[in-house]
Amino acid sequence: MAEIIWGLATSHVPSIGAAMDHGKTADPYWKPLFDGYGPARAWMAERTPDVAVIIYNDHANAVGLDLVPTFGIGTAASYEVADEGWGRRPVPHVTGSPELSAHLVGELVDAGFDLATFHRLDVDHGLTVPLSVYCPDPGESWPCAVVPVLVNVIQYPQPTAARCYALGRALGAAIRSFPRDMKVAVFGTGGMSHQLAGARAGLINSAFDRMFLQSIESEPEKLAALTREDYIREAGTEGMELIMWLVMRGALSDRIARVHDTYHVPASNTAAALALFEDLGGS
Amino acid sequence: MAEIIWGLATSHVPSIGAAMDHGKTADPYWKPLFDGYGPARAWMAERTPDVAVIIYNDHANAVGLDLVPTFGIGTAASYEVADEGWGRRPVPHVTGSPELSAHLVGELVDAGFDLATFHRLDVDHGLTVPLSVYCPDPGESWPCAVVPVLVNVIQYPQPTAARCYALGRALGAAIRSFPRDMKVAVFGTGGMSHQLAGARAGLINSAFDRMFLQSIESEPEKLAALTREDYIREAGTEGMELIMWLVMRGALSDRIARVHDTYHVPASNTAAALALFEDLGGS
Amino acid sequence: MTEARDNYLNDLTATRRGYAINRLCASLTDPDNRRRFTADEAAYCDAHGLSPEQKRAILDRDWTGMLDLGASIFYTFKLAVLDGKSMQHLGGVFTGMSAEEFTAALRAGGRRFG
Amino acid sequence: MTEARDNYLNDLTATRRGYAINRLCASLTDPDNRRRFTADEAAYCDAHGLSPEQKRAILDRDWTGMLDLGASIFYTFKLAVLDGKSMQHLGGVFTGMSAEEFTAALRAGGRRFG
Ligand SMILES: [Fe+3]
Ligand SMILES: [Fe+3]
Repeated sequence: MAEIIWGLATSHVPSIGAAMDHGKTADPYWKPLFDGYGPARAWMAERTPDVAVIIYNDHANAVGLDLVPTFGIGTAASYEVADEGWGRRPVPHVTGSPELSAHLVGELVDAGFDLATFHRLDVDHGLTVPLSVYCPDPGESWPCAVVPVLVNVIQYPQPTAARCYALGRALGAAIRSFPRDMKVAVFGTGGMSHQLAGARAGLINSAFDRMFLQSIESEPEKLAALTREDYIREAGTEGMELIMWLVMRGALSDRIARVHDTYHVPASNTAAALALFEDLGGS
Repeated sequence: MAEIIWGLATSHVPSIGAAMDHGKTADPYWKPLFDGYGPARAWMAERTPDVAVIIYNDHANAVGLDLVPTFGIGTAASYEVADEGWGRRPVPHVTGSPELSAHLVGELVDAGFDLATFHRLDVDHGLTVPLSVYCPDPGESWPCAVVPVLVNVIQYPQPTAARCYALGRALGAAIRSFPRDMKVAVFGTGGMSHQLAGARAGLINSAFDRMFLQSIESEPEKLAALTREDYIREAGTEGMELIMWLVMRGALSDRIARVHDTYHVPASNTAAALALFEDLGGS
Repeated sequence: MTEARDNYLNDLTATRRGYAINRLCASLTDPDNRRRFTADEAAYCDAHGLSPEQKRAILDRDWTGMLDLGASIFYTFKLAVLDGKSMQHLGGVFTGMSAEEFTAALRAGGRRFG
Repeated sequence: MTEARDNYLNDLTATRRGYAINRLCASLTDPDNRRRFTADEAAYCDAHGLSPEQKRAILDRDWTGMLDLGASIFYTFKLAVLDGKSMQHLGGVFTGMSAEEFTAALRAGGRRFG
């Protein structure tokens, strides 16, 4: 049976990827952020999964205006890196795991999650930046296959935090029921507090972010009970992305151990964080 | 508050539309089918809704291979008639009700249904044939606005019958909570037993169809308990479409009265039926 | 020609295998594409990335072979219509009958199983 | 220029109103479209069915006006990038600051509300 070995929560700010792509990680602006990643990266490098299930949102690249799914899952053998308007990131394409994807779709649809399936998907910074946070120097190819799980966070109404947590619980069970010896890591991406547009642009709420970083480990139900309006008020219109961390948390078992975390302001217009949890098993 | 006044279950076979489009409804092949529609059409013509919520599936026209949602809902002001490979049906375009659509999306997403939203949607025979069954001579425009609700039935795994019935229950509550005086009809489309491909092509199971036609009124829970495999075995790979009748039935209140029904074999390769229910209110 | 299985379940494995062939058929919802296909079927297949087997099934109108290669009847029917063939014709192909026999079987109440 | 509201919720009403302007910006993910847009912005707007107000907002780079007309920041940002403008520049526009002031506010820990 497949096993979930760790869960990573991380911001997916485009400029974090750009800093790596353009060799700026040692610049004074970026060094504190990347220094903070160090211990997590070293720990993960010793524990390469076979597949990473990456929960992320598309940012007006592969998902357009015509058809916006609430939840989606990639089912392809391969995913190209999206051109988001400024050329493709110089990182490897992403290899899929169509067998695991098909298993997850079957289990999740039967559990009452109304997923959209993507046989074709160009993955944007929401997915590739977390891969770079995990593995800064992939060389010719990423160290593991990937199953993308998409959450609509840019069109209102988004799924509730409670629904995201429920999806995570079902996703974890579905992964663990895959009848193959396989090590799986789960990524929850986006956040922390930020708002790009409007008079509240530039909003950072470190108190809320610190609370969230703590509670995601020990009290996910509390975070799942927050409303859409709570997230907007406290974390900003784009801080809403934090609901994707709850999908990751839901997929992990109840027994987890925090390996490392880091919090930094700012990465562009965003509070950026990383939190890494070892899954001790026995859900 | 909006009110659901009736529910119509009907097959949506392309050739039923073609028979009307080409003036063949009095031909010996077609006359029995269209005669069967008569009493229902007369009753509905006296009870024009403001909006019809039409549950249907796309047949490889507006929904492609790249992105297949389990459930979707149209949110546009207007929908074009699809070219399915043999030119567009000569029927009016479909006017939407974007305010009702937005209300339904809000209520259903909050109720944990993971809908995909369609701002642009060409509607195929799955939607336009039921409109023609209801209203054979629309003239310049259909008598009511339409909110399309899409169910994936052509890619496995489809949502379970139980999930479709649950969607219907939530859809009914969401319609009734729309704060506007509005009469709504709900259409469940597709079926009855049929199979287009494979050695079992041409399958008709009248015993199952008659049971389904009866139970959709009085025992929808029994039909909701049938598995995907049950539907395939009894009703054929395309008879699976009957799960969409359960969305309609779920949206009606518990107190309904059968106005009329009819059953005919064949319409092309399909057993065709219509069942009309008045909603007596008080869910 | 190929013999049909009882049922074709258009599952994710099938739709992934049949992606190119389904995509070609889907493109026939556009009248310009219908003209282009008719003008040079083989070139159209190549432009849509069909495998040699998929291309052969399309050019030979091997309706059962298309399904075995992962295509869905809802896609391949668009090609049949372009050929002026009905769903009854396809039904006959899948069941080893002529279109007339198949139509007669339906008019007699349909085919029964189990 | 237009003054920004506190929050822009990209709801169905907004995305329906802003459909044409978002679609234009989405098209800029294609390098050919980026060249076409740059060659004749007004014609490109007309070809994408923008209303006169939407067209004016694009041509004038009225970033707040675009949002008021239903556009989403995730779409309009693609136009900003084409102009060589950063998200900090847009943040400054929305909050009545220069890009430098806005960047400094973020480096000082971000803007606080409530
Ligand atoms: Fe994001
Ligand atoms: Fe159908």
